[in-house]
Amino acid sequence: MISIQQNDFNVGDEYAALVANDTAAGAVVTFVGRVRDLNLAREVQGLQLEHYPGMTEKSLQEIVAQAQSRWKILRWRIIHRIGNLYLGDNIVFVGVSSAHREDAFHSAEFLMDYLKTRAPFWKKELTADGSVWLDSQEKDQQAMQRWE
Amino acid sequence: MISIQQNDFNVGDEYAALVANDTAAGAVVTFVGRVRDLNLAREVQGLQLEHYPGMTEKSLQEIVAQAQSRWKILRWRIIHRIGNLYLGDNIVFVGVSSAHREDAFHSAEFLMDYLKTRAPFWKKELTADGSVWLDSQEKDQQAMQRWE
Amino acid sequence: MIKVLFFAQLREQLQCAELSVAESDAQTLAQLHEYLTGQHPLWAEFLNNEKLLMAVNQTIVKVSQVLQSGDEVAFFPPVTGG
Amino acid sequence: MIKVLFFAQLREQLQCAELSVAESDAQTLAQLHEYLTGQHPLWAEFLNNEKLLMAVNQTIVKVSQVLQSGDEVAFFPPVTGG
Repeated sequence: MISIQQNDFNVGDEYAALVANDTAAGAVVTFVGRVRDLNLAREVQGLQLEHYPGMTEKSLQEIVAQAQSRWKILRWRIIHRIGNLYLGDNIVFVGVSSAHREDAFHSAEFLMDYLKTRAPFWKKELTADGSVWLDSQEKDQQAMQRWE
Repeated sequence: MISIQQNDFNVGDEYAALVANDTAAGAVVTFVGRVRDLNLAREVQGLQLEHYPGMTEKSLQEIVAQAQSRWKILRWRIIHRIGNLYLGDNIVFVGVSSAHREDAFHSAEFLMDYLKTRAPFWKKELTADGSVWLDSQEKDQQAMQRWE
Repeated sequence: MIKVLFFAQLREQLQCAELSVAESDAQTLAQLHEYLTGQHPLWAEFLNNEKLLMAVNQTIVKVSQVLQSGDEVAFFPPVTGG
Repeated sequence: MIKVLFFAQLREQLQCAELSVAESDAQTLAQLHEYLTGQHPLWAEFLNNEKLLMAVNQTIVKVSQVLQSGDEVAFFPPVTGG
């Protein structure tokens, strides 16, 4: 399930949902992305997260379908927050359960690499010097291209 | 911190400890291994987990030191349960926080690959036909060798 | 009509989030682009950014994409979520 | 004395978890191995398993390892945790 929401999420609850009544799930990987204090040497105070409603969900569904064609995934969950977020706030949750750890690790990393380069979200950083739109990073493109 | 224990762990609590008061942690990866119902086509009912006390902790500390020399890790946590475990029970928790997702994903996967091949734990599977010691798997050796 | 959306930094640069264009003025994405920069000369600087992405009906496409009435077109900078 | 430990399937096969050997009987790990199979002919089948791992003072070592009094030696099958 994909959720785009302003509200925070709870990692313990999301983990519980990924494995509830599923004794086939031998491996569960979760990733959480958070607002951190230093980005490219700027002191970040917070983020404003904009997205393209509708296309966000559609692009994430396509990314999940790709992951499912490459790895054996039992359950998955993507949550991306939007709006104003502050230092230490959770931004994104990706969770995958699988029989085997390789499938869980690789599909979770794939989902994040693709989300970072294909899903229409944009971050505006709030720093002491004002706000500035984040530039996309070459290393994210490279991370994504590993899977091609 | 490394814990070898009979008791279960709580993924939400472990996540909270990995990020508490740390605004540098932009990325957190957790892995949970669980007792699953089918292993190599045998119907598993549970596991008995034996370990080599003392060496277990020592070997895991060495594995963590290796990971820290390869990736920028902020905080890490390893929990491995021992004793009798049943279908759907948690077995192992590995959690890593880092500024960047590559470091968090790769160090967590490395820790698991090494744990699977280097840490002195042994599983005895309980099936309807009796109990049987698990054989080590070639694919785990191969997974470990990727990092060398 | 074709619905045109702008997001993030581009929305702020153009000072416009959404507008409509008659399909006769925009039979392809390339024509729509030309029409917009013709109507709004100040936008050219921003719309000519090679890094901009374009989506039609919420799928990223190339500039040769043919448009039809009812399409939803979006222009936006490279994404930075996650 | 040298403390010798056996784990998991090997412990069950030998029906022994722990024993002590005088250091004079085991100056290297190879000698200890020879001593054990000499004393317990029924163990040879299991101790000659090429896949067995050996640790001295909780670090995996090769069979050429020199031993001294007080060492803790362990023999065990390939690990299967996680």
